[in-house]
Amino acid sequence: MHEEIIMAGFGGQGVMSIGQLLAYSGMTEGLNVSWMPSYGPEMRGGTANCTVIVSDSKIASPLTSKPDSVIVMNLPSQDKFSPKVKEGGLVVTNTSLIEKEVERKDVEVIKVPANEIANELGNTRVANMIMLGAYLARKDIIDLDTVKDSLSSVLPERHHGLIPLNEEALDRGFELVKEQVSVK
Amino acid sequence: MHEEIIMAGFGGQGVMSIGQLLAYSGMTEGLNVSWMPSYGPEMRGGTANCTVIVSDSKIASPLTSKPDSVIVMNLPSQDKFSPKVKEGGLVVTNTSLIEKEVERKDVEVIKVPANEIANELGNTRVANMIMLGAYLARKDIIDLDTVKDSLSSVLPERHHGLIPLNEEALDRGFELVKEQVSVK
Amino acid sequence: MKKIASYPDSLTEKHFHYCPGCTHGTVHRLIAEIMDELEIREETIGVAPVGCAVLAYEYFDCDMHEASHGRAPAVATGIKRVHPDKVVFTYQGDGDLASIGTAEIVHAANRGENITTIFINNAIYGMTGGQMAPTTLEGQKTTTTPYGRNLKEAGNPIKMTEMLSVLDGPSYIARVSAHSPKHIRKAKKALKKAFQMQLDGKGFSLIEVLSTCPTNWGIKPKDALNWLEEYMMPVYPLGDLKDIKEVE
Amino acid sequence: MKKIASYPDSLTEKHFHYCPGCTHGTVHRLIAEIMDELEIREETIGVAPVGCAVLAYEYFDCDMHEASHGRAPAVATGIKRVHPDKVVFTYQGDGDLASIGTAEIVHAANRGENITTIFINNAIYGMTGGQMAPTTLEGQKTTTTPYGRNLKEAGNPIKMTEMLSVLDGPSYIARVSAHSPKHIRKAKKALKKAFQMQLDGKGFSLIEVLSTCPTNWGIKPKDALNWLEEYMMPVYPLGDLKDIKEVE
Amino acid sequence: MAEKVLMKGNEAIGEAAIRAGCRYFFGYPITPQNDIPAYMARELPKHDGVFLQAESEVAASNMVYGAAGSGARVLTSSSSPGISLKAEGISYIAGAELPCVVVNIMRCGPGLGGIQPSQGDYFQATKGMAHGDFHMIVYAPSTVQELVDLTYKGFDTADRYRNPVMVLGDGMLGQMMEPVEFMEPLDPAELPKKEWATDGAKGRETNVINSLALAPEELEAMNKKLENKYKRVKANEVMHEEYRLEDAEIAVVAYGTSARISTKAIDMARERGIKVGLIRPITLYPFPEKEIAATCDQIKKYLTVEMSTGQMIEDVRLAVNGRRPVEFFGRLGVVFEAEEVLQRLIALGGDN
Amino acid sequence: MAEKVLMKGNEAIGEAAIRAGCRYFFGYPITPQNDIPAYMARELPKHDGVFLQAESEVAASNMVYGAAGSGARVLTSSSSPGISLKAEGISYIAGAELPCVVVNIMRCGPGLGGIQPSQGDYFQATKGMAHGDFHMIVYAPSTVQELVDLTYKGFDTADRYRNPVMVLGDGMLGQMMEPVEFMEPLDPAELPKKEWATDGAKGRETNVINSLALAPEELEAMNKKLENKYKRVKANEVMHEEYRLEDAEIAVVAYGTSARISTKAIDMARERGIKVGLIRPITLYPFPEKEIAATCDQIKKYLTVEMSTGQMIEDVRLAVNGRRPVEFFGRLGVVFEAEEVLQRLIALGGDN
Amino acid sequence: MAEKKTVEKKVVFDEERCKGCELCVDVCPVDIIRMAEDRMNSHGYQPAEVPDEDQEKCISCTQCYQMCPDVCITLYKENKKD
Amino acid sequence: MAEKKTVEKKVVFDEERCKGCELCVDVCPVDIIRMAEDRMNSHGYQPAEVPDEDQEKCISCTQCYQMCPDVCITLYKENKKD
Ligand SMILES: Cc1ncc(C[n+]2csc(CCOP(=O)(O)OP(=O)(O)O)c2C)c(N)n1
Ligand SMILES: Cc1ncc(C[n+]2csc(CCOP(=O)(O)OP(=O)(O)O)c2C)c(N)n1
Ligand code: SF4
Ligand code: SF4
Ligand code: SF4
Ligand code: SF4
Ligand code: SF4
Ligand code: SF4
Ligand SMILES: [Mg+2]
Ligand SMILES: [Mg+2]
Repeated sequence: MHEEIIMAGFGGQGVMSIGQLLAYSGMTEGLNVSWMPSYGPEMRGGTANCTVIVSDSKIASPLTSKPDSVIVMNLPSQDKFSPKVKEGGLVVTNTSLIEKEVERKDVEVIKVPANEIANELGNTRVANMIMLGAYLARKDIIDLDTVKDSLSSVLPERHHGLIPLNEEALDRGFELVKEQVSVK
Repeated sequence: MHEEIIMAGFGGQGVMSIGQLLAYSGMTEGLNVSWMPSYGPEMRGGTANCTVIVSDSKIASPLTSKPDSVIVMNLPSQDKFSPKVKEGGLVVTNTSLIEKEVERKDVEVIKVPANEIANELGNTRVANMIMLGAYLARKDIIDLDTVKDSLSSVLPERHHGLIPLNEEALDRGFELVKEQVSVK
Repeated sequence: MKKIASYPDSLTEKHFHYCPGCTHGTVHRLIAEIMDELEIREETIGVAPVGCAVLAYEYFDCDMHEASHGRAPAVATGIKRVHPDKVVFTYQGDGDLASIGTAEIVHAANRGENITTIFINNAIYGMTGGQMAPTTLEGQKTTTTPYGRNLKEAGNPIKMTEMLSVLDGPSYIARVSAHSPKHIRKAKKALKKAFQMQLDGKGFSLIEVLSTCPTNWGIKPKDALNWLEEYMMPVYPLGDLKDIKEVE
Repeated sequence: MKKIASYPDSLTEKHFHYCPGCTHGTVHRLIAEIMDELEIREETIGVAPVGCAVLAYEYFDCDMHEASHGRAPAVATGIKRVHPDKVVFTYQGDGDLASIGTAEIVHAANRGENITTIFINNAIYGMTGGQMAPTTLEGQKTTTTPYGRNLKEAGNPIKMTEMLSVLDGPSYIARVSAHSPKHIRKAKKALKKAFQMQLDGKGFSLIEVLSTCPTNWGIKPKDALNWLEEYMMPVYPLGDLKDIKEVE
Repeated sequence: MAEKVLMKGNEAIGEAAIRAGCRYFFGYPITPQNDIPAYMARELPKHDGVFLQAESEVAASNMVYGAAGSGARVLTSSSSPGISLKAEGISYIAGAELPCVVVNIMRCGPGLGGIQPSQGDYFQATKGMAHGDFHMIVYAPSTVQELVDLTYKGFDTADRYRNPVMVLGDGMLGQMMEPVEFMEPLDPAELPKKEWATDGAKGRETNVINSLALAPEELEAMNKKLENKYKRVKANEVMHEEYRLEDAEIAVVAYGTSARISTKAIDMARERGIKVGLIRPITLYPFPEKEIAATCDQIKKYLTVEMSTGQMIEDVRLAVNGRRPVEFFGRLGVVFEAEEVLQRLIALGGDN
Repeated sequence: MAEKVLMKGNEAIGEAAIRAGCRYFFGYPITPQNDIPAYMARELPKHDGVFLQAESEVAASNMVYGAAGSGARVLTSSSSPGISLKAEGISYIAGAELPCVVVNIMRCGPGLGGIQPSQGDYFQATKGMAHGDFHMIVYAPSTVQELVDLTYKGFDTADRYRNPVMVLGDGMLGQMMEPVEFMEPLDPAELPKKEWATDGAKGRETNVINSLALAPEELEAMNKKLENKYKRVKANEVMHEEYRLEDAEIAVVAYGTSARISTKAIDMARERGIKVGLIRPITLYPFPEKEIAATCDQIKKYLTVEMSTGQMIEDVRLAVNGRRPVEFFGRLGVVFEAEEVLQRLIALGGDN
Repeated sequence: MAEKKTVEKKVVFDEERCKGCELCVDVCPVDIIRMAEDRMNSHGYQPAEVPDEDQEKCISCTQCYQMCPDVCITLYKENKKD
Repeated sequence: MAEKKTVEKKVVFDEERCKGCELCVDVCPVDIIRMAEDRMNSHGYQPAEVPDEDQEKCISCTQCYQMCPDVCITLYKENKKD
């Protein structure tokens, strides 16, 4: 198993956190993991992204130019990263903010109205967890429970009150896709 | 012809100037010359010295550890440099300030009561020229007249009034030795 | 309809990369307007700092020279000595000017170098992600003062502008703020005077502008304006600190 | 017969390398006497500058740390932070402190670093053979101002001590002189107070000592004392510039 | 075995330093190493340590000079332009023979350059750091775990040789997170006392920390002493690692980030039947010269891979000493991919 | 032919710069090069030039950065520790591709060291000056006349390549007096205008002097551009000199002061029948690599002679590439004598 | 009112430059600036706007222009001479 | 006076340290310090001295000690209690 994922969105959409959450969960399951942020003076207010690699062998570069999957939370990110996905790879896209269709035909696209669902849950900020849940439903690399268990280690303590909400968000994303997939 | 000379004395005794004068004169006579000061934070009030090389071939190092001649104007300089003179070399020593004898038997020693003569001429500061004159009398490498002619190029303009005095001093040193030598 | 306020000519079309609500942009506009008004765009050489304003050379539509961190006054000195008839300004942050570049600003000021310095005091290192600046306030939390700035260990909020005013070289030194339209207008007046001082050959001038960093202060742009007024202004009082001449 | 004045214990036996009549030696003696009197020789770590006093570590009979040029305050900060219970002093020339080391002294002062700085202002670079110092007087000839210091080009004699007094960090700042027995006695008092401030944990103190450089001023030692009084003192007036407390 | 934690390279350096008994940090912010000072600012106070943000890198390196002279284990960190500003101070620290650890999380230059990972400071780190004949001992970790291990070890090596040690990483290593295990923390109070340190001459001869030697003979003696020390370092401190080298005919020589990416290229090449392995210098100074030379009988071609225009390649060529061709692959400003190295290996392997 | 004057090396540099049209000097005093600023302070005002004593070497190199960006021919000079402080600024100048001349009159380090002549900054000058992949073009004069000729030439080379040039001398060359001839002075007003300089965007697009490139691709492009420039420099600017090499079996490789002392040793050795000659690199970067390689068929052994613990020897070994043994003789802190080199030559020549 | 076909705008925003900081909103003395809720620019910001119906209310005080850090605002005023 | 064999010196100079700067000479209120004309120390300086005959005149003001940059001077005073 070797999975390379890029997660991208506006600064503040929480893509870094879901990346760390995924990496941490991988580590708990005994896998090799790496997490690598894009860093530095990104244009302020521009996009943020990180790369996570989860693998059962040693990880060479924590960067990738041909990810297996991308999770994109806004349009600039979709424009930038969906062309990079491997043939046959996966794009999880946030349809709440992205109207545009992914132009490629050779990748699988999972559409998640993440902000809307998050709003339903009462907090836009968990849109990221919904995206991650959706991703995890499709890519069976890490157990959803491991991810939930990891929340308390990854979220800063002051946000621990929000763990149940985050769990719910993960579930919602997860279920959404499981349904879609089973429908298919 | 290849002559390496070290001139040494207290700071202020003018050893740098006679070195430059000698080098300049050598250049005017078409010889290769170099002048090299000891530089840097010598202990303040310690000794100053410079090395002059006059040669009809190219000069490799402007330094020497075995000079052909040394001109020493004070005791620390005599202690330091007279042991370095080549076998058969020359030590010109300022007996006005140095009572101690040069201990080596394998070098020629010329004794010059430079300060006394300078005082006779009315200015202690020309003791250096007396030493140089004495040296030139023994080592026939550069014409005394060339040296005199060079004074105006080497002395800073504000001291040009003292050129006649300097010439006299050169002469006195020169004569002193010519006499000694002819007496011998 | 007649245009009464619009994008100044001396700015390029490039969008600022600053964070939403960051008053770096405000000060850029003021400088550009002054270049327009004094008609000096083609005579001016600006020196950009290392700091959030590092890309200032993409915004000002005049010749620009990027400096190394803190050394803008030295770079500007090199330029001004070669072109004494041109207008040279530096634009520096508080890390740039008041920390690493302390020696350079002190000596440019002391030499009375005929340049104009714009000093953006936002009490933080913006570009590098919110470390303590020498101007950071007592108790202020930053990534390098996570428990709040403790004066005993991390020193006092430094009064660079007061300090420089003691020197003989400067002609005009003032502190202004960019947190309200009224203060922004005043800031422009001071900045314009500083440029005029240079044009008149009066020597070094410096305008410190209290500025916001909503991102690294961790608050909304609006709240940043209030924070500036409430907490920064008492420590860094506004006004002229040195003025060798009245420019009408 | 009883000894009433003699070579202090806190000096080694080494002869000073200073030029005849150079008051660096005088200040060395004062510091050593103070170490004797406060009985702190074994508690003290001195930081030597790069300048004529570069060999100070051979003279003071306490632990000594040679700094790089201008950075004595930073070196001292490193030492003091490791040994907050020891006495740390720096000894710096005007080139060292007021030129290359400007940033370091400003920030050590501003941090209120609990050290004592002795600042020897002799209006020249002694060690390197008489170049302009930032404190060189207007019109003074040096090897780098051969036509006399011209303020327009070479800047103003810098008032470091006044400038540092503006900061919040320092506890005691004074300017004294070493040109007469009377002034030397006063200098000692100020120096002792500065050390006492440190012992009392009051933070940064600095004593500027007007000092002579007969060699590079090109005059006799005696004349140097007069030159100091006549020309330096008016530009650098003596007195306490900052004092947060009276030490009895 | 200690528990694994997921940690950023930069923060892991900080934690390793603290566990090595380092209680003093002096530094100045610069991307991409800002997590180090931030970590130290957060954690050192918990250990009664001192974090001080210096006014500049120049000041920081001189604070380190002072603190190291006073006998403390002390850390500073920066990135390329900041390291250039520390140059003079580091030369003093080396000249005065003081121990300290300097971290350089390299970014791409020259000048302001960019903040992308790079290995463009190899020459600076290993040869021309500053004026005079001195060397730092330079460690080049390639994983977050190694950042930890070599930082920790670095403090020991620095103390043993009384010499500055550099941990040379890059923006990628500093910014990435990987699982890592820590060693047991050391109590600084139990470290051997440094008899030479300036901590007040109570009941002993005075100590002087110094790098000045005015008399030529003294100066030469000071330099000879250093030279002899470096000989000992060369004899004892070389570290390197080999990967799939047993039957290799091509050897990639790479360190740090370049090495980890190269392993992937090597695996890919091996799949295609190209006999290639990796030699990874872990110490860049002392360089594994003999170790590389020893492979010359077996290896037919060397490929040096760096994120620079080619710096370490000189040391590789010096080691190989003309016996085999040494080729170069490098990019800078941009982190290359295993595929790119693979292409070069195919090209090289093709004419076997 | 111009008249010969007897001049100190340092002052001769100043005069050569002025004759090359340099009207700006920014520097900070340091022994043993203080005659350069003193000369400039005295002479520049006579040519409407500007002498400015900067507050530090850091400031000086940034003043040079500004003045060079404004289109002027500009000089700075220092000695070893001061050069270390200029490192960051020089990296910016190289990154922004600006011309200037930097003189290093080397003294012996590390740290404060001493003020004795040395060649211990070779690595710094040619390889690791500062962070990032850049090079200065480095001239190594060995006589006062060459100080003049190469300083003068340096301004041209700097302008042609828009790159900093270093004139690398040492305390001996700087302090000694020798007869020297000067070229006709150049009028700076007649130099070609630098279209890229920041002198006010009157009637043209704005000019920007900069070394920042945030996007990885831009950053790589900037570095590639530099790399290509250095290739041109290597192809066109190598300078070296040979002495009694025709039938030599041993070649001494030495530069600057070491080279001039070595000539004497060679003459002495020749008298004893040892077939030895000299290869003297005049440019240290670009290094006469091909030129040395070309001698390998004839030369049986090389002896590198330096006032250091051995720095240039690496470049010599890289050039020789294992074909012949390369030995080393060096002292530092102390200027060696021809006799010492002779002894080594006898030892080497003995087993012929 | 019926005579006018399009609103003559007194307050024009460069929406692509706008970063939605809302600083202009607060300083408008006649409270006509608001954040557009129906659109985002390409950087993801909801730009500020003065609705057509409020354009006339602008008193040309320039406060918003002064305050906008991103220099997004162009202001027009009826020509006095008309 | 005849009782004393050797002069009990009140002002003692470390002649090897002395650099002949003459600063002590000027500050002595009773004018007893002078430069030795008959000797030089090993550094070539003529040291300062108080001639034996003047030793008694010293009023122990310590001016010379204060002024001497090379800390050459040791001062003694008759014991008060005598
Ligand atoms: C020599 C050097 N040191 C450190 C840095 C990193 N650095 C870049 S900007 C900056 C400080 C920015 O703060 P400030 O000057 O206050 O500007 P702001 O971003 O707040 O406007 C620092 C430390 C650098 N680029 N170069
Ligand atoms: C980095 C560096 N720059 C310059 C020097 C040369 N230098 C040595 S001492 C000195 C100045 C000395 O002047 P000051 O500090 O006034 O001390 P003084 O000798 O007058 O007592 C200089 C420039 C140096 N050693 N290191
Ligand atoms: S980080 Fe702060 S100073 Fe920098 S652009 Fe953002 S708000 Fe402005
Ligand atoms: S050069 Fe000046 S400061 Fe230095 S020792 Fe001599 S007199 Fe004193
Ligand atoms: S100019 Fe004044 S009234 Fe008009 S929109 Fe702006 S702030 Fe409101
Ligand atoms: S102030 Fe400018 S950037 Fe901010 S919301 Fe208003 S128009 Fe947009
Ligand atoms: S102590 Fe006073 S009286 Fe006695 S010798 Fe000294 S200066 Fe003269
Ligand atoms: S003051 Fe001291 S050094 Fe000077 S002459 Fe008197 S005793 Fe000698
Ligand atoms: Mg700031
Ligand atoms: Mg001084």
